[in-house]
This record gives sequence, C-alpha cells and structure tokens, in this order.
Amino acid sequence: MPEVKYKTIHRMRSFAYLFFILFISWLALTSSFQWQELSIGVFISFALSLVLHKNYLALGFPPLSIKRLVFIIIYMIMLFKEIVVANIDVAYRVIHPKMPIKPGIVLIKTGLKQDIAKMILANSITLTPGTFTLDILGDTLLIHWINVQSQKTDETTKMIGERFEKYLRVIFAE
Amino acid sequence: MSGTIIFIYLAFIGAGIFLCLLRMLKGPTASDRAVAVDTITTTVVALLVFLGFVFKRYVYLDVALVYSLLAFVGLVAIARFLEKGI
Amino acid sequence: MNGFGTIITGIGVLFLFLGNLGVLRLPDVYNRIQAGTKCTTLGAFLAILGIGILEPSWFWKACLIALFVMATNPISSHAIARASNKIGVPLCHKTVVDQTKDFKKDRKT
Amino acid sequence: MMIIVVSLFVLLMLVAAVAALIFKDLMSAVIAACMVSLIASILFYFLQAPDVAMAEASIGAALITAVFIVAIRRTERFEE
Repeated sequence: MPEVKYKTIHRMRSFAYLFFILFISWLALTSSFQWQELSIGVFISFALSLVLHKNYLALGFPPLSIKRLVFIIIYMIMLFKEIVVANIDVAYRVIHPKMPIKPGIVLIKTGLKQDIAKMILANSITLTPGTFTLDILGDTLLIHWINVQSQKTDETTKMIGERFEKYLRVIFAE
Repeated sequence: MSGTIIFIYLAFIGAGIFLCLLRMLKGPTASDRAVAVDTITTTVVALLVFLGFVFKRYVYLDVALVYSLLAFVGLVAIARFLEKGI
Repeated sequence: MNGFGTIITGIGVLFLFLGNLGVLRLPDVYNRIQAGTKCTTLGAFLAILGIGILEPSWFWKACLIALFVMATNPISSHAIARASNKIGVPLCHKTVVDQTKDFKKDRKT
Repeated sequence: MMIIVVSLFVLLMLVAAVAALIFKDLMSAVIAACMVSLIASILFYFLQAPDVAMAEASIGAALITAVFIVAIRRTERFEE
C-alpha cells in the first residue's frame, strides 16, 4: 500500500508547515519570550493546525526545497524593484499637467494550474507598472492597462505576464 | 526627529486625506466613493503608526493592526453589495 | 540611523500624498484605482518601515503591519474593480480598447 | 501645534457627516457614514484612548456598514 503511506506523509508534512507558520505569527504578534506565553502559543497552534490542516492541503502549496527557496527570494527582490518602478511611473503620470495616459482593457493568458499560483500572479500584476487585474476566469485574465502598447493577446501575454510566470512556473512545478 | 519635521509630515498626510474627501464628495458613482474610502484607509494606517511614534506608546501599534483588518472587512462587504446590484 | 529613518518616512509620506492627488485628478474609476493602490501601498510600506528603523524595539511589529497592508490592499481594490467592471461603470473618453465583451463570451460558454 | 491637526480632522468629520445627510443614493450615504466613524476613531486616538478607538473602528466600520447594507438590500436604494 504505497499510496496510503504517501498520503500520510503528505498530511504530516502539511501539519508541520501549518504549525510552524502559526507559531511564527504568534511570536511576531506577542513578541515576548516568557514561558507562559510560549506554552499558550504552542497549545493554540497545535489545536488550530489539528483542525485546519486539511484546508491547508486543499490550497495546494508545493513542498519546500532549497531551489524553491532561492527562487522565492529572487522573486521577492524582483517584485520590490518592479513596485518602485511602478510608483515612479504612476507619480510621473499624476504630476504631469497634461496627464499622458492611454487606458484600455485587454486580455492575457496564463499557463499556471493551481489557484494559489494564479492569485499570486494576479496580485503581482496589480502592484507592477501600469497594469491592474480586473477578473480571472480559467486561464484568462482581464487586465486594465494605463498605457496600451498592443492589442493582440499573444503580445500582451509576453509583455505583462511573462516576467513573473517564468519564476512562478519553477516555484509551483509538480 | 524634530517638531518641525513632524508637523510637515502631519500636514502632508492631512492634506492628502482632504483631497480624497473632495473625491468622495464629487465622485459621480458609488464606486468612486468606495475607492476614495479605500485610499483613505491605507493613508490612515500609516498615520496611526506615525502618531504612535510621536506619542511614544507601544500599545498604539495594535490599534493600527485592528483598524486595517476591520476596514478591509467593511470594504469587501460594500464591494459584494455593489457587485450583486439592485 | 536617525536621519536615515527620517528620510525613508519622508519618501513614504510623499508617495502617500501623490497617491491621494492621483485619486482626485485622474479621469475614471479604473485609473483612480491604479493610483490609489500602487502609490499608497508603497507609501504606507516605506512610512511604517521608517518608523521601525527610528525605534528599533518596534521593528518586528512594524514589519508585520507593513506586510499586512501589502497583502490586503490589492485584494480590496481588486474586489471594488471587479464589481465596477461587472455592473458596467463607464470608461473615460481617452480609452483606446475594451475587450470585456470577448471575456464575457468566454464566461457564458 | 497638535490643536491645528485635531481641528482639521474635526472639520473633515463634519463635512463627511453633512455629505451623508445630503446624498440621494443611499449606498453613497452608507460609504460616507463609514468614513465618519473612521475619522471618529482617529479623533479618539488623538485623545489618548486607544481602547475606545479600537471599539469605534470595529463597530463603526465593519458592523454598522454590514447592517446598513442588509437593510438597503431588503428595501430600495434610491431616495427620490
């Protein structure tokens, strides 16, 4: 019965991850190391992760590995750089007396499978220069673009989505 | 940080909130007003943390956390209602 | 360290002000959401981080609040934008292209 | 110095409250009322009462808005 054994290991691993996340957030919120608060935190995190680890499993996070960790850190740095560029861009458009905007609503395609990956992609698109996610359905995203440069779906996919997707595809690979 | 700099920062944040309030008064549709309230909420969270620094009380940071969480819940309720429509 | 934190907070406050100005100036709902989300997210992040640098014992809690703002702000703006796209709030006259109809065609099937 | 900032916020709260009275679209009036309680929460914060500010933010911004929205959904949205 290799299947059942794999499932048990998977479940225990998700339980451990959830316990770790909850305990870290407890430490960050209380920010004290007395033994009473620590023991209460361990107890509450244990009870919550006992109840909720099936929901965590349904989110579909991949298991952690060193390669994924490196890519997550690279992704964070690139995202922060893009956010700064986005802000300077929007601030320039706001201050300029004639407001050089050319807005429009376009479609793009994505190749990601999991819902959580699509959510991270949509939030990243929202925070980067000139683009804003309006709606998601299946593998299609509806994007509001403040400075339209192309109307074909292939080109917009290459210009907006590709720079995040090449990292997310590695992070969320099976 | 001296008193003059604190006053300049507070004046900038107050002027920003005033501009958003003007948009809330003018806005032709209800969506515009909801956007204005959303922007004001984020500005106010920064203002609350800044005032906590001015008053030198650690407890005041909790208020900023609770404020951002609850304003988020209220805005999502408004957005759900706008989506279903009349 | 003190001057560094003051400058970071100042940049954050400037971005907050520009975001609020953009909400007042830009012509229609979607453009206003663009300014109101991007500028205020970075502005609040930098302002809270600068306070954390100025008062080192508050640093972790300030980081927690900043991360929280950064996670929830796009979601609430996205909810409002999706609602206004669904009920058909009109676009401004500068708009070049609107492909919502193609998307809705996909939605029916 | 603080008194100028506090009076500015009182003025903003007054303007939002009058707007909530005037609007014909009841949804906009609910949004304006939400904003009144948010600014009231900041004023309590200025008066060094963080617990009251927390309660005002939770009740005013989340609970009252939700209750008003349920009420509008049961009745009609536009006042004539």
